[in-house]
Amino acid sequence: MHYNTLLIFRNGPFENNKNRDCLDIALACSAFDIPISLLFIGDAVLQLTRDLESQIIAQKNIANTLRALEMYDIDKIYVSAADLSRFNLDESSLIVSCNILEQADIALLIRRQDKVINL
Amino acid sequence: MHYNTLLIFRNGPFENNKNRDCLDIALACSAFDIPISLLFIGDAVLQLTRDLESQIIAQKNIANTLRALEMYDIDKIYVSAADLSRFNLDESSLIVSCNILEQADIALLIRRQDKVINL
Amino acid sequence: MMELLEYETLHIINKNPGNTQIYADCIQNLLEGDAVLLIEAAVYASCDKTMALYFPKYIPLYTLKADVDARGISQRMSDEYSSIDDDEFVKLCCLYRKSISWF
Amino acid sequence: MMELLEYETLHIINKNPGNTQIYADCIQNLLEGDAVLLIEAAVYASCDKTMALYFPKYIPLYTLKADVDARGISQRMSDEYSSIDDDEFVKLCCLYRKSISWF
Amino acid sequence: MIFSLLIYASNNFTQTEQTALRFTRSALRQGHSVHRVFFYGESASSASSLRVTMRDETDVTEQWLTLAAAEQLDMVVCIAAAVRRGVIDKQEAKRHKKDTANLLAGFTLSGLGQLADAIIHSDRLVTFGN
Amino acid sequence: MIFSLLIYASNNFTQTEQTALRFTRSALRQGHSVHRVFFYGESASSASSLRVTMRDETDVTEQWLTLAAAEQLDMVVCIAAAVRRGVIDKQEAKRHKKDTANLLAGFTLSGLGQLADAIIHSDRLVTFGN
Repeated sequence: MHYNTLLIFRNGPFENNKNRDCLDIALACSAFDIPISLLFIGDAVLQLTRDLESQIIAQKNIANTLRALEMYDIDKIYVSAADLSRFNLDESSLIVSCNILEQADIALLIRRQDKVINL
Repeated sequence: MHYNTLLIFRNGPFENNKNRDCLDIALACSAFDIPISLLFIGDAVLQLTRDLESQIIAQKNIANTLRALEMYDIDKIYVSAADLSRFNLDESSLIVSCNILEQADIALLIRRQDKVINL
Repeated sequence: MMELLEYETLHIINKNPGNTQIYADCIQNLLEGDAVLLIEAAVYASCDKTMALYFPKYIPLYTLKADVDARGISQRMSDEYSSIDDDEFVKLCCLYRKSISWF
Repeated sequence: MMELLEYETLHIINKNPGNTQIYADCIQNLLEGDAVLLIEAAVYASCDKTMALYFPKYIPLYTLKADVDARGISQRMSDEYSSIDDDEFVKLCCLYRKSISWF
Repeated sequence: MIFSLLIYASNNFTQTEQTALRFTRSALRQGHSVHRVFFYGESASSASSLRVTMRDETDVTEQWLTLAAAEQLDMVVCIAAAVRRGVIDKQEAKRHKKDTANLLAGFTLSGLGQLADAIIHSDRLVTFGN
Repeated sequence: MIFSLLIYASNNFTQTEQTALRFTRSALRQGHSVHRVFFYGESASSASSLRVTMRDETDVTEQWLTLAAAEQLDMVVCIAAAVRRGVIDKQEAKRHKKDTANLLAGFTLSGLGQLADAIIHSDRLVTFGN
């Protein structure tokens, strides 16, 4: 079987549970040695920014889990360049080190996968 | 207290339970003699068309409830003219008799209300 | 002739600006005397300069402070918006004759 | 150089065309060799002549027959789309190397 | 002023109930009264006694119950929405031949008439949904 | 071919599970195998034994159970998603000190490892969500 797996994050922080649920899938896949990549597009790029203060609205912050991804050897994290610039963000605004991709490369990243989960 | 109440329907048929839930509110309000109006905008105008075949996808059809509204003296049913024409529909395509409103009149209808429920 | 009231409908939006249909539905139904309050994910709309242009100039625009702060965007909010706390949210609901939630 | 395969990704959309962000996200990532299948509320997109123009010409477009029939729109579907039944849906999933669901 | 709240949100949108809770607290703090909080649609599942909140998360239902106890809040869950989602009191358990009930004490199951009543008896109806 | 399904949809979107069910039936009818159906997120609530389906509605969960029994389908509900929504088996009831369990027989609670396993052991993973 082929199982290079991509997890696509598309939702803004605190919007719903999808980013957290997707991140939990990432951790489980990693424990099973599935080669995974994480892609953040649209509002999900905001999930990676430093200045989220989840306690103000009594929501769970997944920043700690995101920061811990490296420990799980999850280092293929990709972010849409277009969406970063749409929100006036750059690499220095992000809490994890990411590969910033132009749209054409995002499409190629998706093509390379065997399985895609896109919550 | 003032309680002229408007229920706004915005969802297409079978999309989720919102139209059904909103219709159940209408029936309950009517039983309590609350003066209510129903407004169908956007994809919800499709909910009023004749040619839905819910059994094909094992979903509940609320057409019978819509047809029964008259029996409950719910006759203030308004539909967006712009959305009807967007789907190439007219009054003859609909299963209930409606007042077809231009956008400016929809805004005035909303203004006249004391309470609005917009699922 | 419709009676002119000063504080009519408070429109509350809680979806992010990517939900264009919701914003269009709300904006189309704004009349003078109405106001718009952005809460939860909708506060991101306040960072978007072009978004503010879609709202008629005569409509007061508010954001809910807790949501702005939680998302760390208070510095990026357009000038058109005033940030209000929970108590002011309740006060707006009292001031305006009714509210409509768009979600 | 990327290996050219004939049947790559089947993109499955199930939201109505009012969800513009979802369609944009999907369309931006279409490459030659991909296909699009509209199911559930997404079949309404097939009635929208302008919508078909957004999809690249080289992308095969499908609708799920049960959803088209349930919504009574088989007569209004644009020529660009082929309507398929559940068995053909499964066959498409076998034919294409992987699927992505956009919701 | 007399407020009533209509809550209509999936559990997947955890912020909605939290916003509604803050609104309710603020209204009460300012001396307003809250006639009723009506849980409809997916929000009915909040009233299940079998839910478990993770250690690192806020249990918004517990916060509702605390506030309701302190302020005599009337928290009504739509009965049709509830039974459809497996939230039932003893009476519904009996009616539908289920061997257990799981409605949290502090919530009441009732019909949409309670929402209609809230529309009639409140100055303002504010919806928190998703 | 070996399929696995990921189901991730709120109960408010009743069509999603129905589409997934039709897909599964068709795949099996065509001689494919279905390695696992994994219920995640809001879909976990489908596995509650306390849910009641109205007379004029289709009970999609019952249809899943019938199909699963006939075809030895492995229907796994994500344990974290389930306990958060008040769907628990006997073991979880004990662990969280709840006096009753409500997981429908025919479903198994397990971790996301079962989804990872499905990714590894299936030719195709198809997601039905909302």
